[in-house]
Parts: sequence; structure tokens; C-alpha cells
Amino acid sequence: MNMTWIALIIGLIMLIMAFAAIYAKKLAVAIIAAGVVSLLASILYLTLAAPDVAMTEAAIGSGLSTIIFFYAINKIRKQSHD
Amino acid sequence: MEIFQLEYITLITGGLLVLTGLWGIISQKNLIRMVIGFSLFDTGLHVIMISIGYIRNGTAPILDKAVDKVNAAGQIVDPLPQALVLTAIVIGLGVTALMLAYVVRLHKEKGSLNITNFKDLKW
Amino acid sequence: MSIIAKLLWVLLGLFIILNWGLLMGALIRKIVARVGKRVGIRWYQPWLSLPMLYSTRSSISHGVMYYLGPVFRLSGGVGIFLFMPLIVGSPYFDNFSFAGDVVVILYFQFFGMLGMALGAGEGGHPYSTIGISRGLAQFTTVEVPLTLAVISLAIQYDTLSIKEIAAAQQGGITNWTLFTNPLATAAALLSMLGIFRHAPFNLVQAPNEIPIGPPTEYHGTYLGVLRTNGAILHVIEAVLFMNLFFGGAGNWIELIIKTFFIYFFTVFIGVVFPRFRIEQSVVWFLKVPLVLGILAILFMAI
Amino acid sequence: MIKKLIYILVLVGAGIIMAQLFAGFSGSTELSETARYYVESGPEETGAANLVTAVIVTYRGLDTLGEVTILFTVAAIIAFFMKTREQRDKPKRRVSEILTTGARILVPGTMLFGAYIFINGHLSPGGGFQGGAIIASGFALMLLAFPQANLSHKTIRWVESISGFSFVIIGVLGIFMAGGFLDNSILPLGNFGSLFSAGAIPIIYIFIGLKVGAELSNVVGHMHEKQKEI
Amino acid sequence: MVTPIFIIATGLGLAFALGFIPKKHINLTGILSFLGLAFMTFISGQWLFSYLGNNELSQFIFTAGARPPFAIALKMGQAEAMITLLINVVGLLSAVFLYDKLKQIGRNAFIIYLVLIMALNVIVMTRDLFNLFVFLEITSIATAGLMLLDSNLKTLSAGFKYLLATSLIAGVFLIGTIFIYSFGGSLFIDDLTAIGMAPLKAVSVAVFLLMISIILELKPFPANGWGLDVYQTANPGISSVISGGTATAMLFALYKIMPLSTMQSYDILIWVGLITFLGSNLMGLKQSDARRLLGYSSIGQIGLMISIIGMKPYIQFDIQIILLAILITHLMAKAGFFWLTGIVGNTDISKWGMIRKHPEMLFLMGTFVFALIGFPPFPSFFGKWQLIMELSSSGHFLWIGLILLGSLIEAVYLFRWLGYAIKKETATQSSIDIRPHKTLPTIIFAVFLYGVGYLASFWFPMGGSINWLPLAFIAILFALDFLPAWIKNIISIAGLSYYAYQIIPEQEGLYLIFAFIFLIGGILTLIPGFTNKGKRIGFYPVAMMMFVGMGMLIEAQSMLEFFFGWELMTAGSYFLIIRGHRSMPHALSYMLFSLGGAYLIFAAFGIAFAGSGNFLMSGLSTMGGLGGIAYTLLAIGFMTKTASLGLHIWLPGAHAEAESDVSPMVSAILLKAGVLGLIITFMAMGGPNNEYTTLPYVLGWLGAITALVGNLAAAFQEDAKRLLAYSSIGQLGYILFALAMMTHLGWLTGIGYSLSHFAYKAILFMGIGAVVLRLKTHNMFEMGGMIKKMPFTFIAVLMGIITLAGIPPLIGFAGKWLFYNAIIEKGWYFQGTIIFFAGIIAFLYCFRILYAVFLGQLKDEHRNVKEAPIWYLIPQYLLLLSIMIFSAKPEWIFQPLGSMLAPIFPQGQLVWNEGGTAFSDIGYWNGSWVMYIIGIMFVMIFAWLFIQNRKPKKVKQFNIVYAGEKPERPETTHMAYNMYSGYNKALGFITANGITTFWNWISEHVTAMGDSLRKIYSGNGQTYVFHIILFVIIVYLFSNGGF
Repeated sequence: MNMTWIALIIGLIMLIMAFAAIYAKKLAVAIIAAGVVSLLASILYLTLAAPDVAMTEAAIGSGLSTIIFFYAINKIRKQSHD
Repeated sequence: MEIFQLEYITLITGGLLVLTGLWGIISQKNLIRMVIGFSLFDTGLHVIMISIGYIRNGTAPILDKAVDKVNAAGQIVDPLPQALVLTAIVIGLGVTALMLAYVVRLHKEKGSLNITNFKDLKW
Repeated sequence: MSIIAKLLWVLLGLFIILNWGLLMGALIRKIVARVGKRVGIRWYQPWLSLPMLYSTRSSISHGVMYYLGPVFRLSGGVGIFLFMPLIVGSPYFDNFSFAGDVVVILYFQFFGMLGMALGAGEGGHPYSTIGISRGLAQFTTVEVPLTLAVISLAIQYDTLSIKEIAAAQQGGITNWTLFTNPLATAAALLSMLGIFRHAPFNLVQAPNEIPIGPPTEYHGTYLGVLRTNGAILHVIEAVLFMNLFFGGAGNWIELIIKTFFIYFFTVFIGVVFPRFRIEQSVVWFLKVPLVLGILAILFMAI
Repeated sequence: MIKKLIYILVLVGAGIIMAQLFAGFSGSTELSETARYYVESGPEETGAANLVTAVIVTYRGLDTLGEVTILFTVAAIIAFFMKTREQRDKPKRRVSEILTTGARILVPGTMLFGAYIFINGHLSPGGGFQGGAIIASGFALMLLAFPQANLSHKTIRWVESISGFSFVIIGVLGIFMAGGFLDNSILPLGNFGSLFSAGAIPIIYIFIGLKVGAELSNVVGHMHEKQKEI
Repeated sequence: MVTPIFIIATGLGLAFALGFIPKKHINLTGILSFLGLAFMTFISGQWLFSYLGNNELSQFIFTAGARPPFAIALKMGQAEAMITLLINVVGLLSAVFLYDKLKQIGRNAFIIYLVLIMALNVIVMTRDLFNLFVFLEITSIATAGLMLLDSNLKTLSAGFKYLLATSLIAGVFLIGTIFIYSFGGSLFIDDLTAIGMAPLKAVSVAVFLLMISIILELKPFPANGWGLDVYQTANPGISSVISGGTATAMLFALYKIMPLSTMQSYDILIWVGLITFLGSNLMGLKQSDARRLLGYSSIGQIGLMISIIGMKPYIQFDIQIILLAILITHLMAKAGFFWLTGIVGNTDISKWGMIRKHPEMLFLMGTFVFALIGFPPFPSFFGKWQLIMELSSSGHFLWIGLILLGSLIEAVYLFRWLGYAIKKETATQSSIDIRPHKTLPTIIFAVFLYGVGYLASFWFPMGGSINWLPLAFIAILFALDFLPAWIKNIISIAGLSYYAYQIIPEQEGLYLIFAFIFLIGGILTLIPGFTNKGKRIGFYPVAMMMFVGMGMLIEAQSMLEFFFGWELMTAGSYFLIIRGHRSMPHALSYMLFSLGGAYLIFAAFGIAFAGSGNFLMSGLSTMGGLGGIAYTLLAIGFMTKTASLGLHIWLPGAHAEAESDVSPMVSAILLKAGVLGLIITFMAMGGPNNEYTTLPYVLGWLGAITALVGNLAAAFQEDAKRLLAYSSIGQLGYILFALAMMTHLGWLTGIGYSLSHFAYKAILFMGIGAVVLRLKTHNMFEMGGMIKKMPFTFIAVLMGIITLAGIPPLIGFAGKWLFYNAIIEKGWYFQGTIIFFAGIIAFLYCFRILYAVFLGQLKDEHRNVKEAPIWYLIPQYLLLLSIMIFSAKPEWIFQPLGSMLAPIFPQGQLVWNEGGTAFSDIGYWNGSWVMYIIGIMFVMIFAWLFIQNRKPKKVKQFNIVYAGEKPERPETTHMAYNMYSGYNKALGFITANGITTFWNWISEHVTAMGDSLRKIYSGNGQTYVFHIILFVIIVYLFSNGGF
């Protein structure tokens, strides 16, 4: 079935991205990778017939969350410059 | 049982994400990466939950013209896990934000993001 | 027997014992002197010195307890005498032995010792304390074999009454505890050496040093009292051993002979052996005599 | 190295435990009794077409209240962190023209979109959280474009307080006027499928949307301000 | 009735609404918050009230107009009402405590605080798993926020670790929840229990995850480093909420979800809980930070409660009541204690001496320590009691052992701490923060503890029969502590007299003897207290506590009452002992040995309950098949009080360092409680022909050796009171030996000895105590010549010594005489010989104390010493009078004693003839005659000397034959130091301190073990997370026996 294949591929990418998020050299990359994992998760939710959750994940998990992460590392970077 | 089903794939993906997240939390010394690990862990959990609520070939639990009230029961997926996940996502965001705020403050205090440097309390 | 009659008989017994004690003391000293190639005292010397001491005019006191020390001491000696039956089967010379058995006697020994110790203590002379502490220390282990022996006898004769123990040994020399229970006798005899405090167990008095302490402090009448007690005590202790181990005495002659030899035995040993230090003597009593005592009990109990 | 090995072993252990859980799961083909109830009685009881919304706002309204509380608390705590320092920022960061212009157009749009989502929460996918999140994103965008924007904490706080308080009040009204705490039938259920239906759900969802939006904005704002200080 | 929804509505609504209030009106914010908390408290209180008395069914509160499982339902039953009430009370009081702090931080602090308390309430009430998850998260976030009330690096890192750990735990919970939903189709706990899920492996794993995550929230050892950090660094007000509120709510959550799981899971709880209890307390041993220490203690106690939840299947009694009793105690005491650390402000426990400046604070601390350990009258006493009884009747002795061991270890550090507070000198001058809003909550909880203790006694079988009147009397004495000492002394004596008047006439047999010793003895030993000027703060209540405890031993019909009295007595005596100058370490070891002993007794009572099925003291004679063990435990337990060899090391210090008038109390009287216990044990064993022959035999040897070692050690002491203390050990050895003979004569000896020991030891300790009081030293070589200055004391002491030594004619000899007869009759010759040897050794110290204190040379600095105070002499002479009377007429005491013993030991009684001669099978003795003969003879000889001697000249002190010299100084001629050096050389090895070394070795190694164990808390938050995962896996492996 198509859906299943899509899910499988997305799942694999998610895992790769997850490892990237952990092992990426630069924090920014790591954060973006984590955001991508969330984004892919929201696609999975769509395939699983959960549009509400998908929206939420997209808006919160990959959107806001990433923003907050960035704010945080930004802030940290500035702290260490001083 | 047949493994090659949508919900199984997603379930296992979720499970592996959870483990990956845990791995991130316990293996990375960088506080930010630990928080990233936690958010992966969280995402994995949510994927698992949604997979659990999936009904094979079901549609979204929204009644409209395609899904009418009478036949809905046979067509849609379980709305409850979705509701739970909604809540859980928001909670996860809250926790992540709080953790990050802590991380920023910790860094401010000690100028380091390495968790091994925060061992002032022990024994 | 009326109480008055009883008292008279007791006083008579006391009189005999006292005099025999004085004589025995003199004889022993004489013998010891002769062994040492000296002349020694005259046999009647004690009868001379005792009145002399009692009639000394000047005397001092360090305080009440000092004063009472000799009283305690003599009470101790006379008390043992009072609780001791002297002649087997004689209702006249069993004193007040009805008031208590051998246990009373064993424990009453301490009465005089303690009183004397306290009296000397109040004198404030350092040597008194040294002597007393040594005496008490040695005495603790001396008593152990004796206790064992007494227990052995109690098992053997099924009684603690001295009268009955002595009575049970009548009817021939083979009935003496000496032969029926030689182990207990041996243990007791060894412990007797300590009780009489002759050499080798005389560090307590340390004849060369200690006597400048209490015996000098206790002078005159006090010393008289102490001498009186010494005479009584030596005999009466010997009587105790006689009653327990040597068949008791059927009459006064027997008593005199037996006590003489019992006492002489201790002196004889003392002449032969050198003096022990206090920790040596303490340990010594816990070796051979103790083992003998234990064997004596095992022998009787099984 | 050994340490890593131990970690891996432990995670394998955790994986095995999880696998045993998964092994018991045998893909469902029909709804559980609970879910069936939601499908069968949900529309009648709540009047909401979006069953997820019905569950979230009504049946499990208490969870939602808790969730809102979490955001609220987090915002308050992050405000704590701010407490100790009140310095003003020094350097002004130059923001590109494109961004400011884009933001001028985008921000109001995003906000409106967010509002739309939570107002229609009972009918279509989305609701208070999503809407709130979108509003907060718009807010974040605005901060990005106008770092100096003097955002009014007071306004945000008022929005937050009013919406939260109203949520609780509506919930309490449910006790007196309907079946229980957070029962949405204190208002007429209306016409199934229309905007003004599903009793108090839209109202609650609006408050949730406002509140979440305000709280998230608050969080973002605080993070932002923290960034500004130093 | 206000529906409990309003707890949520109030908490949240208020939290949201506080946003309306402008910043400057912070006081309004505060007041509103308090009102909110108060209202929440009121709601739960009101519900609890409605459940009291009438067994109403618990009520479900539905939300959203739908029934569960479709909507979330809350439950408000009796348990929920109780628990929420407790949480809200802690919340309210903690808020009072924190008021200035919250105000300083501002509105948000109040908001978060309100949210936290509200969330805890919901955790208790909710019946929905996911709802539970949400509120768990709220709790952990709010806690992480409140950590920042004191914002520094430590709180930050602790808060982060906490957040990380709890979020992870919540994740585990969430996995469990969703799978439960998948398998059970519901999230409603009652539904899930009712339908019973399929017995699949996966189901059990899901339930396991739920359970383990709640357990993890409760900070099980060793996955709890994050929890400890929080306890240590959080503001004490917050720590108290965490320990009192959060933990309580989590415990209830655990209790709530347990029905989902299988029987096997209950065992997990038990073991996890017990290991936590033990491990945590063990690690606390070396902790010196007050708050972290309390953290260890909290975690330990919570572990205990976890295990109790797990014991539910094994316990017939309502487990909720047991839990509640322990929970309330822990909650109030721990919260109070945390507040106290906030009041004192120094977190180094060795610096807590400063609390002494405020006796009322010290009182609070004492209350909390004793409550935590489970002393009466606190509720946990009853809870633990019932728990041990129940476990015993289901045969789980290992658990009992672990629980008692853990409690003992906890006692070690808590009492060490208390000791520091009471006694340790401290240089720091930091002041204590006693503003009312800090102290008030603490005081309230302390008062509650007593009140709830009273109520709790009625929850348990037999608890209602406890006589609370004397305890009320003690409470009144505490309240009257501001009065001068002499008034309190009068009150105490009056009270004790009334108590004696109530009790003694009802007693018969041996109990009468001991009632007499305890109560009349108490009155006599209180008399010297009149010499005290000033207030003597804290003395009278604790003294009464001890005497009342002993009175309760007499009164006790049930084992519960007995144990109640026993513990009360221990507590009282501990405080009495620690009052002495250098008593701190001795009081601690006293307490520990006493507690250890008490726990053994406790365990034995448990066995008795298992055997007999009831709590009556008579149950002790039906032990089931475990009699041998039970009686051994009892004997060892009681021997800790009688200080038998091996268990005696506490005694010398404790008795010697105690105050002058306390020593006689604890020596002459308190020790007899142990004797009473032994007598009860032996009687329960079934009299002379019982089946347990080994135990008495062993005890006989032990008694003999104790007597020897005790007496020998006494002879070598330089400290007068230590000498007497060791002598007590020896004398109690005699008594043990005598009782162990299990014959008529043996018991006659033992009980006779108990009586005479009471009399002469009281005399001696009062006499020597008076000397110490006058000379301000304990060292005998610094004394001397006191006969001139304190003649009346000397006479009393002399008579006491003569009695002690057993020299005829005084009554002490009766003991010796009986011994000979009893030993020969029994056939215990060698033990007997040791006893006699010991008896003779007694002369060494008898002489030593008389000589070194009263005789010899008077020291220059003591020339102006006065006779002992009259209040010391009165009781001494009263006792002396009784000694004299009974010495002259021993049959007056021994004949009735014999007839009391006749029912138990009909064989081998003494025969008394009309003249007062006692006949045994082998010997005879007439006390009166011996007395008359010796008395008359003594007088006659005295008269003879007096007549002969006429008037001796009194000489001055140094006028001795000293080689013609006058001694330089009195010291050089007072040969009191190292008096028996030769003897020491010969036999000193017997007293070599092998036993002390042994106990030191034990304590060192246990401490070292705890110390190395706690190294796992590396301070690294990541490691803690790893611990959590590992913990889950290991517990899983254990519970499944593999994957």
C-alpha cells in the first residue's frame, strides 16, 4: 500500500534526522533537524488521519519550539561572548 | 499479525524515536542537546499515541458531509488519543521551554553548557 | 539452754580460743625463729604484751572511722567465732551456729576486713591504702578456690551447715573430707595460704615497709584490740578448715592439735617459698587451686 | 567506551520492554467502547462536528484546563527568570528591510488566521491550541522584525488572565446550569455544523486560543527579552 | 456541600485572576491566595467531616455532563477527603511560612504556588489516567518553578535535574497510559479494574510502566539523586510541600492505580520500598547538611509507605489506617522539620546547638524527631505497631526485620542531630528567625501531632485502653515549665503520688514489687530536686515521662500498652540522661541500644500476636512454633535495658554523666524495667519446667560473666559515678543470672536483689551525687577526706556499700546466702563460682569508693565544703531505714515474696520457722539473730575499747607517721589514683574493651557502607536520568524474572 510505504520512508528519514539532531556539529543544525523531525511527524499524523494533531505538531512542535530553541542558543551565544 | 501495516510502521518509528531521544539525553553532555533529546523523546511518544488510536483505513474524526453521524462509528479513527496527544504536545512545549529557560540561566551562572560541570550538589 | 547459760558457754569458748591463739602465735614464732637460727620470743610473751597495750595511757584519733576500725576488726574475728561450732556434737560449744551456716561465716570475714580498711583509710597514711588495696586484690582470688571447695562439700554432704559437715566426718580418719574429697581439700588448703597471708602471699603486709603505716598508727589500745583479734582469728579460721576438711574436733585437745597443724602448715610453706608480687599471687590462685576446685566439683557432681 | 556500551545495553533493555508492549498491540479495526460513545453521542451531547474538539473541550476539558495551566505556569516561571535583571538593551540590531516589510503584511494575517482556526475549532481541524500557537508565531515574527517593539506585557497579562478566568467561570457555570464542570451545554447547542453551535465550545475554544496565544507569546517575549538584556 | 470541583476552580480561577491585580497591591494578592488556600482546605475538611461517623459511600464527581469513562471523573471519598485535607493544610501553612519570600518574588510566585497545591489535589481526586498525567506534569513544572524562590546556582542545577527527571518519568507514565487505553479501551481507573484486562504480557508491562513511574515520582533508592538535590536546595517551605504534599499525593496515586496490577506487583512495591527505606537511611548516616539529611529521611519514610501499600495483600487490617497513621506523622513532622531548618537557618547539623537559646524551638525539634522515629504518643507509633503485628501474623519476618533495621538507622542520625541541638557547643552566633509567620506553622503541626496521636490510638485495636490521663499530666507540666523548679517538683511528686495511689493498690504479686520500685522510687528520687534553684527547664516533664512510662508497664493489660509505656519511658530517660554535662554521645548510644532492644521486643510481640491472635500480655505465653526465637528476642531486648554484657556499653557514660539526682533515677529505677521485662519473659516461657532450656542456660552464663566484667571494670574506674555505673552492670548481671536459674530460690534471689539494688544504688548514687555536686568533680583521686565534711552522707554510703557487698548483717547478705543455696540446688556450680568471684571483686570497688571519696587526706580546696543538701539526705535515710528494718526482719520481705513465687515455682521453697530462720534444702539462716548477735557484739567491743581507751587525743590531718615528715600536700598521700594497678596487671585483660571495639567496628562499617553507597549520587543530572532508566529495567527484570 502506498500510505504504508510513505510512512516507512518518512519514518526512516525521521530517525536519520533524529540522529542528526543529536550528533550534528552545530547546534543550529541540530535544532533544525529536530524541527524537521517534528514536521515529518506531523505528516505521519496526517497519514494516520489526525489532522488536528498534525496542525498542532506543525505549529507547535516544529514552529514555536524551534523558535524558542533558537532564542535560547542565541541568548547563550551572547552570554558566552561577554 | 502483519507487521507491514501503517500503524505498525508508525508505532515502531515512534518507539525508535523514543529510544533515540533517551540516547540523546543520556549520552550528550551538552545541555541543549539533552533538551533536544527530550523533545525527540516527546515526539516519539506522540507518534506512538497516534498510532494506537488509528483504526485501519479510518478517516479523521470530523463529521461532515463525507462522514455522517449515523455511519461515523465505522469510518473514523479514535478521537481520544488525538485529543490526548494535542494536550501532550502543548505540555511538551511547556516543559521544553522551561528546560531551555533553565539552560540559559545555568549557562549564565557558570558559563558552561556541559552537564558534568553542574555537580555542586552531591551525596 | 537459757540464753544466759549460752552466753557463759560462749564466753568460755572464746576465752579458750583466745588463749590458745596467743600461745599458738608465740609457738609458731618461736619455731620460725629457730628455723632461722634465732632465739625468738618467749612463749608467754603475748600475755605480757597484751595487757601492756591495753594499759597504754596516751592515744590519738584521726576520726570516728579510725576509731571504729579496730572495733570492726575484732567484731569480725569474734563474729566468726560466734557463728562457728567448735566441738562436734557438743551443745555447749556450738556457739550461735544456729543463726547461719557456712555462708554466713564466709561472708562475715569481710566485715572485719572492711572496717579495718576503712579505719586505716581515715588515718590518711598512704601505706595503709597500699596494703589494703593489695590485700583486697589478693583476697578476691584467694576466695575462689575456697568457694569451689565449699560448693564441692555442699554437694558431697548435701548441706551447708558446718555442724552437719563436721558430724558427717566422724567415725574414723577415713571419713575426713581430706580423704573422701581430697581435691576440695587441696584447693581449700591452697587458698588457706592466702587467707593467712604468710609468705609467699605476704606482700600484702610487706613486712619490711607497710608496718610503718597502720600498725604504727594503730597503737596502744587499738593495737591491743587488733592483737586480740589476730589471736582469735587465726585459731578460728583454722577451726573452720578443721571442721570442713579434717573431721572437726570431738574435744578441745583434738581441736588444739588440729588447728596447730593446720596453722603450722601455712607457716611452713611460707618459710620455704619466696614472696610473690601481687599480680603474681592473684594469678597463681586462679591456676592450680582453681583447677583443683573445679575438679573437686566435677568429681562430686558426677 | 565501556560507559557507552552500558548505555547501549540499558537502552536495548528499554527497547525490549517497549517491544513487549508493542507486541501486545494488534492494530485495531474498530473503535473502542469509549470512542464509540464519542462518535455516537458526542455530536448530540456537544454539538461539535470535530470530535477531537468535543473531547478536548468538553469530555476532557479538565485536561485542557490543566494544559492551559501548564503554559500559564511556564510563562510565569520564565517571568521569574526575568525578575532579577531589568537592564535595558544596548545595541540595536539592524533588521533587513524585507523582513520588516514582510512582517508588516504577514503579522496581522497570521494573527487573523490563528483567530480563524480557533473560532472554527469545533467544525474543522484545529482549535485553540493551534490557533494560539499560530498567533504566538506571528508574535515571534513581529519580534524578529521589530526587536525594539515595546510589547505590552500588561496587555498580554490581561488577555491571559481574562481568558483563563473566563474558562474557569464557564466551567463552573456548567456545574450550576448543566451536567457538570465544563459541560458545554450551558448554551444552546445550536445548529449542528454551523459556526454558532456546539454550546460553549466555541467560546471556550476562543478563550483557550487567546490564552494559549497570550501565554506562548509571553514565553516567546520573555525569551526574547532575555536575549535583549546583557 | 461544596463540590470538590471548587478546589480546582478556586485554585485556578484565583491563579488566573491574580493577574488582574496590579503589582503594587502585592499584599492583596497574598491575602487572596491565603483565602483561596483556606477555602480549598475548607472544602476537603467539610467532605472529611461529612464522612466521619457515617459510612457514606464515596462520591464521584462527573465533569462535562457525561459519565466516565467518557469524561473525566473525580472521586471524593473518605480517603480522598483526608488526603486532600492534609495536602491543603500543608499548603496553607507552608504559604504562611513562605509569606515574605513569596511576596518578595511577587505575584507569579503566588500563582505558581496556588497551581501546585491545586494540582496535588487533583492528583488525589482524579480517576482518569491521562488526567493524572497532566497534573503530574503541572506538579513537576510548578515545583521546578518554585525551586527558583531562592535563585542561585544550586537551586538552578537542582531544578533542572528535577525537571529532566520528572519529565522523563511522566513520559514513561504516558506510554503506560496509552497502552492501557489500547488494551482496556478506557482511561477510567475504576472501569479498568472492574473489567479486568486480558492477562497478556503486554498488559502487565503497561501496568508496570504506570506503576514504576509513580514509584519513580516517589524517589526510590537509588534512582533519586534529583529528588535529594531538590530537598537540599529548595526553600524549606517548598521542601516541606514536596515532602508533605507532593509525596502524599503521589503515594495516593500509587495506591489508586495498584488495583490495576497483579499480585506480583505488590511484591515489587514491598521490595522497592524496603530497599529505599534501608538504603536511604543508610546513606543519611554520614550526611551533615540538615536539609539533605531530611531529604534522605523523607525518601526513606516514603519508601516505607510504598512498601506498606505493597503489603496490602498480606495484611488483614485496614491498610489505609496504618498508612494514614504513618503518613500523617511523616507529613507533619517532616514539614515541620523543614520549616525548622528554615527558622534555624544553618544547614550544618553540628551547628544546631544554637537552637538551645529557644527552648520552645528545641521542644518542636524533639517532637519531630520522636514522631519520625515512631515514638508514642505519635500516630506512627500505632501505625508501625499494627503493621508489625500484621506482618508477623502473616509470617513475613524478613520484612519486619528490614523495617525495624531501617528505623533504627534512621534513629541514629536523627538522634545524633537532636543530640547536637541539645548539647553541642557551637561557636556560631547566627540568630534564629523566630518571626511568628515562620514559627506558627511549625508549632501548629507539632500540636497537631500530639492531637492526632491521641485520635490515632482509637483507630487501632486495644489502642483505646491506653491511659491518657498521665500523658495529659505531662503535657500540663510542659505548659507549666516557666514556673520555678520547686513548685514543679511539688506538682510532680503530687502527681506521681496520685498515680501510685491509683496503681499500686490494684497490683498483686511481682507487679506490686515493681510498681513499688518504679513509683515510690520515683517519688523518693524526685526529692533531691528541691535543691535546684531556678527553673530547671525541661526536667520535670521528661522525668514524669519516664515514670509514667514505667507506670504504664505495670498497668499494661495489652502488649500495645506495654510497648507504649516502654517507648515513653525510653524517651523520657533519654532526655533525662542527655541533660548531663558531657552526656551527648552517651545519650545517643543509650537511645540506640534502647531502640534496638525495643525493636527486638516489638518483633517478639509480633510473634506473640501471630501465635495468640490477640494483643493481651498473656499472649506472650502462646508463641506458636517460634517460641525459642521470640523469647530470645524478648530477652535480648530487655537485656539492653539491664545492660548485660555486650549490650552494656551505653550504661557507664549515661549513668555517670547524668545529673546528680538523675543518676539514681536511671540506675536504681530505670534498670528495673528491664528486670521486669525479663521476669515477664521468663514467666511467659512457662515457669520452671518449660521447653526452652537453652535460653536460660545461656542467659545464666551471660549474667555471670556480666557480673564479673562489670564488677572488675568498676574496680578500675577513676570516676566515682562511673564506678557505680559499672557496679550496676555487675549487679544486674547477678539478677539476670538469678532469674535465669528458673527456680524458686533463683527468683527469690533475683527479685530480692532487685529490691535491694534499688535501695542501695539509690542511696549510693544520691550520696556520691551529692559529693559530686559539692566538689564539682567526678574523679575520686581529686576527692578524699569527705568523712569530716559530709559525715551523714558517709554513713548512708557506708551502709549502702555494706548492703551491696552482702556483708552480714545487712539485707544484702540475704542475696548471697540465697545464691549459694540456689546455685547448689540448681547445679550451676561454675557459673555460680564466677558470680561469687564477681561478688568478692565487688569489695575492691566498695572499698575504693569509700576510701577515695570519704577517707584519706582532705584536699585544700575542699576545706569549706558543706554537708550534702538536706533534700539529698532525706531520701537516703528513708531508704536506709527500710534497709535496716528488713535486715533485722528479712522474713517480712522474703516470706511474702516466696508466697508470690509459689504459684510459679512450687518446688524448692524456703521454709521459715517461727523464730525467723529460713531453711533451704541444704542451709539455714536467721537474719534477725545474725543482726542481734553482730549488733550486740559490736556494741560490746566498742564499749570495751571506749573504756580502755579513755579519751584519745584528736590529731590534725597530716599528723601521721611519715618518716618524721609532714606530707607536703594532701594529694601525695591520697593513694587513690590507679588504686588496683597490680590487680589490673593480673586480670585487667578481662575488661579489655573488646565489646566497645566491636560496636565501634559495626558502626564504622555501617557508616562507611552508607558513605560509599551515596557516592552514586555524583551530582550529574545525566547520571540520574540514567539511574531512572536503569531502575525501570532492573525492577522489570526482577519482577518478571527476565524479560
